[in-house]
Amino acid sequence: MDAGGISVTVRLGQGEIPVDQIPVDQIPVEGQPTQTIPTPDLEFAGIGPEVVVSTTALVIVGLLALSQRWPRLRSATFWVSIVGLAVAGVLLAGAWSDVMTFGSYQTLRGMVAVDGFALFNKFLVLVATFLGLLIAQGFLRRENLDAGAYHALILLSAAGMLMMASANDLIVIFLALEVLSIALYVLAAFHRDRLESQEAGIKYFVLGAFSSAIFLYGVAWVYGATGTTSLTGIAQFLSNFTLVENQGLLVGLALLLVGFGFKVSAVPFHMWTPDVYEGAPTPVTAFMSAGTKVASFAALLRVLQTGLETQRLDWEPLVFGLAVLTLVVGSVLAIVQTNVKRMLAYSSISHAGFVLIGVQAGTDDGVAAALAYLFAYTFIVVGTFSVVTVLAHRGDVGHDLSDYRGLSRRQPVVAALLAFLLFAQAGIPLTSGFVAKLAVFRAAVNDEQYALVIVAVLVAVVAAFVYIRLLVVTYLEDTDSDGTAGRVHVDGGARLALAICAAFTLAIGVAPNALLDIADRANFLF
Amino acid sequence: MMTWIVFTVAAVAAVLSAIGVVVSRNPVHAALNLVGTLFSVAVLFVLQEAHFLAAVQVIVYAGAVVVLFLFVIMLLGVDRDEMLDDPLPFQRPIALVAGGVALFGLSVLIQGTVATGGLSARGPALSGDEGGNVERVAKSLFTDFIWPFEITSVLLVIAVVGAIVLVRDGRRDDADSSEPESAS
Amino acid sequence: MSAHDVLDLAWIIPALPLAGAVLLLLFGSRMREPGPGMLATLMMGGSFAWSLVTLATLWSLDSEERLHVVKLFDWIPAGSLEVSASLLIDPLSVTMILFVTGVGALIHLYAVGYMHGDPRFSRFFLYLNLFAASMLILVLGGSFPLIFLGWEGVGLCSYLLISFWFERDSAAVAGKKAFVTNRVGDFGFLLAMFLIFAHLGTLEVVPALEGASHLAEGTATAIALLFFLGAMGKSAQLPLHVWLPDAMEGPTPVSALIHAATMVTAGVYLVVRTHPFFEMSAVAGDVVAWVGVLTAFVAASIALVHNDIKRVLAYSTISQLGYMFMAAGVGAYTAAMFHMVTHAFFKALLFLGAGSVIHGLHGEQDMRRMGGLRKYMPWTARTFIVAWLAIAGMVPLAGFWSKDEILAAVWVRDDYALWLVGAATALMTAFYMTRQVRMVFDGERRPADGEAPATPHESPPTMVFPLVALAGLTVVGGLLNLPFTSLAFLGKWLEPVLEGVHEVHVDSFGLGFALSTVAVIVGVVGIGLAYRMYATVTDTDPVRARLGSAATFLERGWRFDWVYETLIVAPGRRFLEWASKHFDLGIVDGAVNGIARALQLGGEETRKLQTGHVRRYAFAVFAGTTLLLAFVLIRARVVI
Amino acid sequence: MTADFPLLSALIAVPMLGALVALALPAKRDDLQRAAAMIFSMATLGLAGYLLVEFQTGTAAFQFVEHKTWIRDFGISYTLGVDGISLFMIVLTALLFPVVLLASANVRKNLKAYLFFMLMLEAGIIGVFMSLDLILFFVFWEITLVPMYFLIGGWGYDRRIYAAIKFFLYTMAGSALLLVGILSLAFLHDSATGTLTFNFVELANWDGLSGSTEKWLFLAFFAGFAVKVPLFPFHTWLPDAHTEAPTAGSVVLAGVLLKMGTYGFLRFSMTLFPEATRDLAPLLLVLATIGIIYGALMATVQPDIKRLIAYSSVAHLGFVVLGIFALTTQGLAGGVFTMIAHGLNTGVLFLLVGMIYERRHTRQIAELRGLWKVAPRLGGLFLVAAFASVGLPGLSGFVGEFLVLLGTFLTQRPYAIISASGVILAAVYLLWAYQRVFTGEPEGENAAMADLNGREMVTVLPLVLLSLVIGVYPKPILERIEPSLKTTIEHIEARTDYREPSAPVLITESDDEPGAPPVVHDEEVVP
Amino acid sequence: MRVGPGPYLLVAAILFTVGATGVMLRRNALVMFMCVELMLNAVNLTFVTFSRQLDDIGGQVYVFFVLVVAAAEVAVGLAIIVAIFRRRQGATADDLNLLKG
Repeated sequence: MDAGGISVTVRLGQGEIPVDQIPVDQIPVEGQPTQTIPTPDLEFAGIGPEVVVSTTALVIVGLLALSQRWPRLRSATFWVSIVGLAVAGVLLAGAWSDVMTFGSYQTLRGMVAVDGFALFNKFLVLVATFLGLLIAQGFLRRENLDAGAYHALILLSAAGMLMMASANDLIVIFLALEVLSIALYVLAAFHRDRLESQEAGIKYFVLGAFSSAIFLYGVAWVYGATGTTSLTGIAQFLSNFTLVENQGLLVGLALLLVGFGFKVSAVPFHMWTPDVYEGAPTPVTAFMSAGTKVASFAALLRVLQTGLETQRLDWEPLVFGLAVLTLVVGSVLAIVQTNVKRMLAYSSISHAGFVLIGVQAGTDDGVAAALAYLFAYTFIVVGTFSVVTVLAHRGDVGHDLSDYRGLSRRQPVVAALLAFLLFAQAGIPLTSGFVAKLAVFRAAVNDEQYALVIVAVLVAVVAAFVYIRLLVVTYLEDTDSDGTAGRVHVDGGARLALAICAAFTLAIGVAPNALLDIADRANFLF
Repeated sequence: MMTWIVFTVAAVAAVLSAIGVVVSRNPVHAALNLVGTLFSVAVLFVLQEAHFLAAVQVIVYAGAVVVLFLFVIMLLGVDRDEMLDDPLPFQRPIALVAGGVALFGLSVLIQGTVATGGLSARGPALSGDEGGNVERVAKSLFTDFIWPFEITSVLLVIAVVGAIVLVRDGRRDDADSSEPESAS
Repeated sequence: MSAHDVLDLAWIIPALPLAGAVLLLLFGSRMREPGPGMLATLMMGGSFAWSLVTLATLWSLDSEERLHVVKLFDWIPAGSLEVSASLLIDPLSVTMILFVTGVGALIHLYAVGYMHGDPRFSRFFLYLNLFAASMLILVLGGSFPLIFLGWEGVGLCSYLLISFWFERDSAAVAGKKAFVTNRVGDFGFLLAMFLIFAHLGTLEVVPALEGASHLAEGTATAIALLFFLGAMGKSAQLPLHVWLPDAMEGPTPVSALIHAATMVTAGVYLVVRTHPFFEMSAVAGDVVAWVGVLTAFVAASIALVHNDIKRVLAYSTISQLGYMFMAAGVGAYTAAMFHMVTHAFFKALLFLGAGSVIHGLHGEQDMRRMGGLRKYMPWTARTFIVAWLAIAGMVPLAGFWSKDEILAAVWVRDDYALWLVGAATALMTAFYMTRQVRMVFDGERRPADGEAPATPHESPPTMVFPLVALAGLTVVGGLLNLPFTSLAFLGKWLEPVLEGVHEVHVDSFGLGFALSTVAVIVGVVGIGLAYRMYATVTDTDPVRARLGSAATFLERGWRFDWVYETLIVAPGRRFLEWASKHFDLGIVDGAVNGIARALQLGGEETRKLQTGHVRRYAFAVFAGTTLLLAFVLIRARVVI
Repeated sequence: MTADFPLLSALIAVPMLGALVALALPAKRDDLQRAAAMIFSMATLGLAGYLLVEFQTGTAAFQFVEHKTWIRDFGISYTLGVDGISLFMIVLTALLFPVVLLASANVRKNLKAYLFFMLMLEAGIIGVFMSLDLILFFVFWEITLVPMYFLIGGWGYDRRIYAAIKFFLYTMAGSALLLVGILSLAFLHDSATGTLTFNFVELANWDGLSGSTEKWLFLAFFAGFAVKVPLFPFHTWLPDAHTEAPTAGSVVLAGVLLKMGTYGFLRFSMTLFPEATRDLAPLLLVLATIGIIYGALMATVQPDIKRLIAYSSVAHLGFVVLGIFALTTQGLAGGVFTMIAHGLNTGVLFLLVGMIYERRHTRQIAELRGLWKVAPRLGGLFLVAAFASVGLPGLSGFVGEFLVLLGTFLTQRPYAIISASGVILAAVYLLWAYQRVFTGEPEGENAAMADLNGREMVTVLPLVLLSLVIGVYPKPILERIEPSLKTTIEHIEARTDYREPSAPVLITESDDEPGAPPVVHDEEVVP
Repeated sequence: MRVGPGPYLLVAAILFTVGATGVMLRRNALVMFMCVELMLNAVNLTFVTFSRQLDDIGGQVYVFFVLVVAAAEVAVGLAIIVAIFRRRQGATADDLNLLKG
């Protein structure tokens, strides 16, 4: 160990002892190497969903290969995906009941944490995936795209998200991040006939790679500072030694935040979001706006709450700053958009700001609030993008505000659902959006972050203007068409997805007890 | 002393070729500069007892990745020089300033950094009685890091599927046998 | 049935005209002329009859017991505030209701003829009845808010009746002006009530008046002056008098009833009613007296030069009201009440006569277009002359006695300046009234140029009868309160009300006689002057000729309207329009829209950073990274 | 109906049900939809009437209380209750809706949605007035924005979209801070007592806030309520919303929606933050007084008659706030009464202006003339409503204004005096407008205008008559309100050194202290 | 004499910032991409440095994973670039700005 000639003091409990004088037996050591290679412990239940989902993806890839000879297999991919998701869901439920009964545990050498928190987020990922598959059916048919590849990639990306939700090691987080991202890069560029789609793909890719490099650099620094990438290990280390003004850890922390900030589209790392959301095929946008955020926030929360819990004073101001910037920029930029997808992209940035409030609070309440927010957000945002999906025309066009003019006449039911979901985004009571906002505000108020709350509520008003503007177009502006011209067909999958989203949004808005209970119980290993 | 000399040479080479990557107007030159950096870094790996990695670095990076780059450059025929001026106003100065500031910050921070993680409960040691570097890496990989290792397999599947999906010639039915030999 | 039981039924008095109003509202449009008029008159007659019964009942009681409060119901109970809807019956209120209902009934009757053929005949009587009910509530009100209800009610009816011919813009404007001007006074009334409640804890009239003596003088003065502010509005005293001349836009019976006989005297009544507050105050009385006499003087001077038959009378009314306030101000409440009653008789008569003339001339109101009407309208002329002599203060008509009493009271109080102005006013009064009589009834007919002279005609009996009746009252009205101790009926009658007031009386017969003589001489001089100057009426008016440019000043009413219009209303309006545009919409609303616009602009500007160039995005990410690192540097205390 | 019948829930549920029924009926059957909406709103009115009858006079306690846990984790409950203050607001709401539905006979465009929003709005407003849980209150409070937004934006006039957006965002901005206030209060309570609750009664009985915290919370609540009322200078959304809203919207807006703000002050601000109420009352009084004068002055120069009435609302609501923060029984009673009276009178005015608009398609004062001649019933009713609004005794407006001014005079003399001049201004602008619109000789289109028909008479007359009745005999209302108001004041007295001036006793005042107000100064208080 | 971690970390930091600056400077998507590779290399160097510092083999294993990730990224990234260039000849990253605002 080379201290590089710089004196370092490490606080050990109360007193300060120079590093060199720390008795060896006080340095916790575990896992003495042995001659035989021991088989790592494995609790399959913990990683069941990931394994099932990625296996399903492989099955689909196989089906695609076979479909050269038997083209009918092509249509099976959807159902295979659904079955895979269902199985994953069942496993997830089983794991939940295990965890709730016997408690959380780690597996695979501590790389995977199986706790309520992970399972909650996995559930959300599965939901987003399921809905992403549902709304894509009509879309893929309309746009004449390769459904099988789409399903495979969605499932692979979902597998990455699932891994991320229960990742308990920075390197696993990184890899999972890459899994979900790389699949999404491809999905963003999935629409062959749209230049925008490919542009979105390359932009997402370049910036994604750029930010993962930064993230990884952060991992390296944290590794250097703590000697491990395991969140549990980091936490143990940090609770044993109080690091004072440790640059290495701080640099790592800052760089990790950049990586997470990029994934959750926190300002100023958000700039890819509108372009990619607009350019990507709409079902992909729906899927990634929900799934990526859930997974990234899950990892972020776990890192901050389990790994760097002791460094609260260091990261709180950073997250605070990010939250404020994200809230303000997201909503202010949203109000000047004329493309609906883009507008919703900015609004999703603003939503990320709200979740960051929960993150920032850093309390149990805060975590529960962030979870509740993500839960509500998943249904709302997927629902909204579902509407956007079905209203577009061949070539994934028709996302301009003016294309929504007279929608309430043309398609009253869709318009009403859109209105409802938009009100939910605005946080009007009796929608899940209100409950979610209430939860994060509660966390922040409990944390006595009044300034943040005030910023947030005012931003909510600004953001409300965005939704109101869309409603003005759909409902209030006169249209000269007779009402039915330009009606689009809403296929069964999208209908089901919309119904689910609206139902959950309403149900949580009216009776949020169940959600809040679960969010409360979805706590960490620690 | 010797290590210092080797280090200095390799470090300077790495940095210079890295700068070369950035400033080469021709992508082919950039790629070649990249190879230079990769080799230099491999040397630095060796200096730090990461023999296996040094080898992989050369084989995978220089051998595969850079070749792939060159292949694509040639395929697309983009091996022409970039314009000297930057069409985005102020992009160059602000980028350089940002880079400079970041570098300054990082170097200042590095001055006071100590791998305090040495106090940690860490994994198997770098060297010792139990075999060489490769063996140690392998052992670690298949015990402690089995899960990340599995994840990389998924990653490769995606890479393969994604690449095929993207570059296929727009036709639905030529999804060729992209059966990946996945590790899982 | 005991006397109190009878008095308990006093609610009938306002209820009858109110019922008339309601009936007319519901069924008026279905009744044929003169049904509504007759119904209304009947109601007034009934009310008058019951007033007589009340009078008799009250009379039958001992003078100490002549105070009866009829509580009808709790009106506004809130906390310690208990405002009752109750009626106060005492000699003062009974005096008022008698002449209100009496004169009112006569004018109702007169209006049946006058309003003949009007398309809104029934509505007219609806308003008239409503007015009567309000006026009676005002008079009888046993709590200040209830008085205020009547007070506002008569204001409303005044508004409605002035604007009765609302198709004429001038009428509509005049009505509005009347109401708004009155509201200025109401402001005072309201504050007076608040002060009373704040200091006495009650708004019931009787306990409040009893409590007045416990008040500090400052409080009492404030209350008194605030009440007087209310009275100034209602009774058209300077400077709130401007609405009354314009009020002549209303039908003439309205002018007679509301703007001469009853409503405008409500202010005087209020001062008399609340006299304990005035008595407590050293200055309030003087203020009242001086405002009164100045009003009297100014209004009389204006009347000198006007040619509109009703406007002359309107200014005359203002002037006479000023007289009454002068009396009340010096503490001669009985004299004020006395003049109020006699004034009601002769001024109503004058107005009705004027109305008869206008009716006969098919709407002509300009005195220069009249002349020689004595021939055509004998009864009108005769009764008008009686009234003229009365207002000019000729013995033994009613006006003489009451005016004389006021001047005498002022003299006895040693307020000689006041007396002098009062006497000058009397001179002018005699003068302008004579001028009017000469221009209207004497000489030759002077029809408008190029107009075939329509033959004037005497009015129908329904109109003539009230004239005669009022003329009779004018002749004998003085008997109410002769300046002889034993014959001062009104004084004695009002004694219980004015208990504790030291009313001044002319104690020596000689002085009284002398003052009376002076007053008569003043009147005679005025009459004589005008009689000679207007022996023949030519195009050049002698008074105007002599006054020169001052005549214009007088004709424009001392330019009060001009001052209000050009100094307050017009600039105020301009300012408000400016403020509405630039402050309310510009600054207050502008701030709101400004925030919205700033956000929009901020968005538009920030949006430009999102250029679509991936390198820019990368820069943003990296710049953000650098910022976070900078924070770390600070945090780690490496820098700073 | 048994004692267990959830009357209050029914009051919310019935209009909501009606809204759904209207939505479910076939789109082509206008008549059926109208009938259904009418039946449900009348049923609500019936329930409100039953509430009025069953209401126990003479007690300040909340009646018909319903309590159920709603969001357990946050301590949010579904708690409803009615006292004298809310009783009449509920009745007024229930009364106005059938009236405006009747007045909406000319609404043809998308009738179904119109009725849906109307009835949802009714449910929301009624909910606001009976919520005893702060979050529940907030939920109803926000939820009313949505239907109102659609009503203004969907069925309004030329600049309706601008007005709707402005209404929505402005009030939402205010209520955003209200939410912060509510949350902060509850969590402070939680950290102090360990019970997380939003229950109004529990929070009101908790006396653990520090002075400055209380002030901040008060200001947060203030933001929400002041915008809604609206107090100067937060009023500018109102003229736009009023002007551009359809008739029914304007009536509801003026009639009950604005009252939510003053109700909030009365119910929540005062009881939850007694000390801040006492300390910050001057702020409210100043703004209210400015509102009274300013609203009236601005009204005098409005060229649009709806705008004029809107500004008059600013003035009237100023009276309400003035009365409330005078902190006297009379002032409070006057404030509540003015809320009711203003609802009736301004409701009538808006209804009539709407009827004029339907005939003449203009609201510009300059374009109207002489309407009284051609439409005597319209003119007459307008006049009555205008005078009621001016505060003519015998009509409802007077009772409220009188009590407000009187109550204010007792404790806050200067404000009362300045505000009293508002009675002059009210006459100025309303009579000015009346003169321009209704008098004169009608020409052109004005001369051809039809008078009110039977339906319209039925729409307007009940309100006018009610205004008259409660103006003549306000006691039944006042005696039901008063216990609650007394309790409110006693609550403030118990928490602060404020003492309501008691009724003065007739004692001789010394001359060297002329006109000393019987205001109890802080330092004179005997605990 | 051993070379301490400081110089290694410094070299890594320089490589990292040079790479990052390159991403911001270069218009050619392929070169941008190479610059990302530079950054990854810098990270690898950091890992290895710390690995030696800590005497922990884990640091080297991470590098192994990073290599895999880099390879996967390159595959997909180049595929995207190829896909785009098929449709738009000679496009540089600057030309891709259909999406903005």
